[in-house]
Amino acid sequence: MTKVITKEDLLSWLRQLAEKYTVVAPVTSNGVTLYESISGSEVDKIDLSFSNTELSPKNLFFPPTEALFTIVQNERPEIIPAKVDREAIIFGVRPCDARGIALIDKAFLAEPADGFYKEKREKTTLVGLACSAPCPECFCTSVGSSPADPTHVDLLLIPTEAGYITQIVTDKCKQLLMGAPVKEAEAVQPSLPSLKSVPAEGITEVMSKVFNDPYWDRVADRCVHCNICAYVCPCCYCFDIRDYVSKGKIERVRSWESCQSAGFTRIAGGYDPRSTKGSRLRQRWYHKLLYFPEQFGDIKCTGCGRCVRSCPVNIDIREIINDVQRMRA
Amino acid sequence: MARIGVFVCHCGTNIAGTVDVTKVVEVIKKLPMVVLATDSKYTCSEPGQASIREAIIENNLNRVVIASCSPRMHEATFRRTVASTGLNPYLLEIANIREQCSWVHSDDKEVATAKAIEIIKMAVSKVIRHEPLFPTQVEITKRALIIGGGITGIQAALDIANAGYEVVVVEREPSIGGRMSQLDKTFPTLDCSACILTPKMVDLGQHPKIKLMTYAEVKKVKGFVGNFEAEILQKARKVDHLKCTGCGTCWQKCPQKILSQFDLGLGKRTAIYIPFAQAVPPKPVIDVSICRYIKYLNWVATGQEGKKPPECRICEKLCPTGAITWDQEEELITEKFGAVVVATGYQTYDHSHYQEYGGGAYPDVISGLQLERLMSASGPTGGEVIRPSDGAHPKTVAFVCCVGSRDQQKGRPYCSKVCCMYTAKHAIMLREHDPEIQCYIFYIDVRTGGKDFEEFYLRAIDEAGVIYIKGRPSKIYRDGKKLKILGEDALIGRPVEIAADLVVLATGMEPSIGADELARILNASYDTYNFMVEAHPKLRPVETQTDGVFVAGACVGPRDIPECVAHGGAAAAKVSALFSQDTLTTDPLIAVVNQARCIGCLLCVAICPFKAISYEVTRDKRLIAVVNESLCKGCGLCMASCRPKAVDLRGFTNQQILDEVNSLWL
Amino acid sequence: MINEIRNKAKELLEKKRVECVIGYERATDGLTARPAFIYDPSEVDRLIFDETCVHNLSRFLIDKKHKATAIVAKPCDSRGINLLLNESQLKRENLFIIGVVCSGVKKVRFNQIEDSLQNKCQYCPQHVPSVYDFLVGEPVTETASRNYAEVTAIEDMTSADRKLFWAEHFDRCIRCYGCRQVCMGCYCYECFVDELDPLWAGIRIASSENRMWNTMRAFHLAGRCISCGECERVCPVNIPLMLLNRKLEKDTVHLFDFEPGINAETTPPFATFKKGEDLGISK
Amino acid sequence: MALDYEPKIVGFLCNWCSYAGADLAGTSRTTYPANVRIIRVPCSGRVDPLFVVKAFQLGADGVLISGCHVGDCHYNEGNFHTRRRFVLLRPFLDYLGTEKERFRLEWVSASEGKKFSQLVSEFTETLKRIGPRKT
Repeated sequence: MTKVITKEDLLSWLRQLAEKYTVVAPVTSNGVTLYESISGSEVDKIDLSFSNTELSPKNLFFPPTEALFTIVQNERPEIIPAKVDREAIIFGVRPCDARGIALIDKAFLAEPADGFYKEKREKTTLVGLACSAPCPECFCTSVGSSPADPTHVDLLLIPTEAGYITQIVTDKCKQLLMGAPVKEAEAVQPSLPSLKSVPAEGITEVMSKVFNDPYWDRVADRCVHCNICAYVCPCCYCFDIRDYVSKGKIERVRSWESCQSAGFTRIAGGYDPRSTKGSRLRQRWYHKLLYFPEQFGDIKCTGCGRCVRSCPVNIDIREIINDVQRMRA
Repeated sequence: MARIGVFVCHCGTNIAGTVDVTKVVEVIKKLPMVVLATDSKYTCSEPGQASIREAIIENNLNRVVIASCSPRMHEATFRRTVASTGLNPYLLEIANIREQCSWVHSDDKEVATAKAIEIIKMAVSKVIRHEPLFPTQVEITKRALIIGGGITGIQAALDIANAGYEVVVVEREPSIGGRMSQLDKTFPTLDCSACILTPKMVDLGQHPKIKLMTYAEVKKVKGFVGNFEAEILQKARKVDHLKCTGCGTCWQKCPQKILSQFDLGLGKRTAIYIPFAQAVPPKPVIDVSICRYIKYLNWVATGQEGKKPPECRICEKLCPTGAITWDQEEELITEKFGAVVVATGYQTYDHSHYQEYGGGAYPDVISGLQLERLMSASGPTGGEVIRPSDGAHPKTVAFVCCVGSRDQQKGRPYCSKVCCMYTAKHAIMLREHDPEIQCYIFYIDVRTGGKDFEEFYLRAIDEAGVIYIKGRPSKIYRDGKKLKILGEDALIGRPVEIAADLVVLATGMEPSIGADELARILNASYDTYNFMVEAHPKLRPVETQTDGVFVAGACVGPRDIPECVAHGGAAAAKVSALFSQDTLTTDPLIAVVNQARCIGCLLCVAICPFKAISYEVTRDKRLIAVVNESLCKGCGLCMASCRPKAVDLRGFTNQQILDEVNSLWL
Repeated sequence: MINEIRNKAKELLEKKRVECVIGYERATDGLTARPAFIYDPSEVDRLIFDETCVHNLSRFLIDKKHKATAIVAKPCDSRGINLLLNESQLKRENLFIIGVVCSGVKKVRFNQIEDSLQNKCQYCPQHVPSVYDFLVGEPVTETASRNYAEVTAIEDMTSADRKLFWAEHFDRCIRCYGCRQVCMGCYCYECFVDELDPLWAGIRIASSENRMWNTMRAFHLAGRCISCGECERVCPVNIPLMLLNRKLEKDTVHLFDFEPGINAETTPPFATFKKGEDLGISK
Repeated sequence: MALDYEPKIVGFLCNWCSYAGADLAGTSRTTYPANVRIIRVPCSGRVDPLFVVKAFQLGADGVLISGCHVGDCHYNEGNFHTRRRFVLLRPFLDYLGTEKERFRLEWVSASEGKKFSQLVSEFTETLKRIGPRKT
């Protein structure tokens, strides 16, 4: 016997939670699936059969744009920091994306922690949803995760005919589940779907040798240097900061930025140490496959396949890893 | 860091009566970078300006905002005020709180005050971004190009040359003189045209400061006021004018003849020719289109097809100085100039467009200018007036006015101004030639606006017994040896029919052929009839929109000789005034290109109305736009069309306009 | 067909007529296509051409400005080349254009080919490229007729509804600039939106700035967009960007009777004017 | 619409005709609503569509571009280009939800002070009628 929650009960439970928490869940409209915060009455909008969202849940901790604080020009200026008033629940986080958040944690929660990120992170509970039908581009199993990996969520739901097997992971979700309509039932855990493997082992070691290989320029030939890959990535976290003055207020704003955009490394005076297409593209892979691992231990990739799906010119991390491995020796 | 001083003017009660100046000052004081805000009764008065000067020095201000009347009123004044303290005059901004605030909101002081504050805020946000600007100096080439060697061009050339400056006169015909040289006598004084013109022609030909280029055309002009560069095409004369003495043997002996353009087809000239006896230079050119030997050379060159032309070369054999040079080719000469005077004059309307008047098919229906040639002592008939068809002496002559003038149907709605008078002149002169001649003149109105013109017209009626018939004839047709003119006397409302021996059409004026092309070359504008357009019809009659390019004479519109002479002189005066300076000062409020941003799409090059933007290639092979500071007038068309904002306008930069807008929501 | 392209590419590379041939090759899904850059004659067999070759390759010519380059061009790509020539971004003599007759390419996403044509093909005016040095495929004469139904549909909304319609889309925008980066018309070194002096738009990924960005992006392409549909194809959040471009195209055709990219010579509408033209604003 | 609502109009006026026209409205003491903020530019052709879009983004209720009558441009050709940009930009902004009544191009000569004040009054009225922009 395992603890199971039926689809109907799940929705009514979320309906309850919505009264107390900000509930964020996958919703599909205009042909794109995105995480949206929904009210109790809107739970039916939730897309339970989504494969994965176009944009990762990182947005909820690291929004595309957030005001960090505001300075009001009174007689003496006063600083009003941004804060989160309501606790949040993210429903339907895929294990790969949960891992993405964990990877960002490494960078943002390492002391001195990023307060704005930390606050949101602490006030949020992740309800994971195991993958039954992964996308053909997925390769989470090759980068240390799996379709039903509970490691980085607070609660994992595994879909079965009988309903969702609830797998409690953290205390955080225990009290969340109190009074939740979870029943004992016969439910067989479905066998994990198998994924194509990508030879990611020891990639860092090869990366450290091939920095100057012309390969990067060749790949960059077709790169158009949009920021799509970085913005859909569940674990890319570069940003830009700027101050806004309007109506007597000064607001410090931070927004997403990407190493692929032209101005990213431009310095005062206009010089850009990373001005060539190749050097910019290379930076992306070196951060993911060498610098981040060197600093935090893990490859900065969750195998979610988003960049592979959305790249306008099919720059495919799986191909890159394969090619780099071939450069060994 | 900007240190801004804001001076709010009461303008007596003009501003203070409506705007609460004290309140304005209070608010403005608080703005960032404003170190001083104060008010004064009359900012523009001497004490007012004095207090600004003191304030600038005392508070060591580096930006000044004056909230007062319109910048169109006192910007210049206050720039001088600011400059007198050693501060750059372009670090000033005017906030217009009178014309555009107090005067239009006198009904609501509160609203007016609030608006005044916002207007000043805008000015403050703009002045912060002002930069010191410095007018640039450009050298002037003190050399004038006169296009057209008619009476206008001659007058202009002589006046400029006599003022001590070099002149180059370009005339496309083999001789200068223009239309006036074709005239017999001039109205209303009836003095001989040649007698008053030729001395001037000779003066010009011999003037040490004037270089005369006949049989030449201006092909290209680039550059700007003070620094034009013109490409002039010297057509091949096949005669070396340095050797030629103009003895005339060649053109007397040349066997190849053709109808003379100068005599308007009434006489003949030879292949090697001077257009008329008093031509300047008095040296011939060879008309390669008919010269027998040239024909022969072409025949050889093109593989000897067809009949072999004679190897004439008579002129060469007879020439005492061996001036004939068959190998002389046309050449492109480039000259530098500081100013250009366009004096390309006019041509008469081609009456063959008038089918109702025979469409040029009747030899005895001639134009006024043709009659001039017939009456001229140096003309094809030696001054004897005869019918082109049979050489008979006409006894009845009918004149038709407004042919190619005041005629919508023919696309010539304008009045050619001179026809009324020259027709009267013709009638009077014909009577002098032969007292038995009876003249009839068909007219729409007789226009005699000019000194002694009306008297001259009356003289035609009283002394020459000319009969004036009001109305445009409907038809002219041949009837035996006579020409029948059908019309209606509009005054008595009866049809009239005149049987004449000779009909003279008073054809109107139209710009010389190619005037529009020349205008394009000079980037000057021209109207629908291809007359040049002056910069201002009243106040700048000889200037054009293009600095340094002047227009004079009949190329601007129908004019008579004294007017043309006056205009030639006027243009000369303008040119001399320009040349009296050593350098030109250019306004610094012009476009500048940020070369790092320019993507070389060259949209601005296409758009610039003043051809002020060209492009060059950088070391890294990039195309970039380049602004010519002397040509740029600072209109800002280019920056509005520049996608990456690579070009900007000093004094009205993108940043400044944006800041002005922004300031409204700060 | 593909052999003609490969042979020509081979010949051009062997004869050193060009340094690189830009074409298509199979993408990593083994199904769709991606841009290919061939430098070595021995690699021409990587080249493919089929109805999955959606990309507008002319965009890549900007990176090859001063190098002799050959390019495989569909009609839409060829219009792009004409635009770049017209705006003096390319030298014709540096180019060798392998034109392909095209009857439309399929809607594709990675790992999937839909059984319908790309929107751009529904209203593409040509089947034969407007410029080429070497043509592959049988020239077809008939041309599709322009159709702006979906644009008029929006024009017919109330302005309140239009505002809502666009707000909904622009709110999704994450300013990844994919639309700009794939566009051959967006070749500025520094886009106005990235400029700091002056700061035209901020970095805020928020509705008002997204709106401003999307408005100006489209307007900078007024009379220049050659309807290759790339912006719309790559948008990760499905913003119907072509609805913006095509509105401007509709008006440009109507007001100035101008279609960009048809040839490289015609002066674009913003570079010229007619004194007499009324344009329906005279009073 | 609330009568107390005061729309804000950003007016880009060419220095040679329209700005002088606005001055004349003042010298001849006509009165008009205080809703327009005038930005002086050398030529209506200097007005970058970006300024218009920016003004609306910042919260302008209306934008006015005013220059010399066609053919009278101080720079000969400026307003011909203004006209071309305007006829594309206006419907486009309307298409995006900014009512076309909010964006106007008017030719005002240096002698048309009356026309200018009427223009502003009438424009302000229109904007009050359609009400504030919801952004």
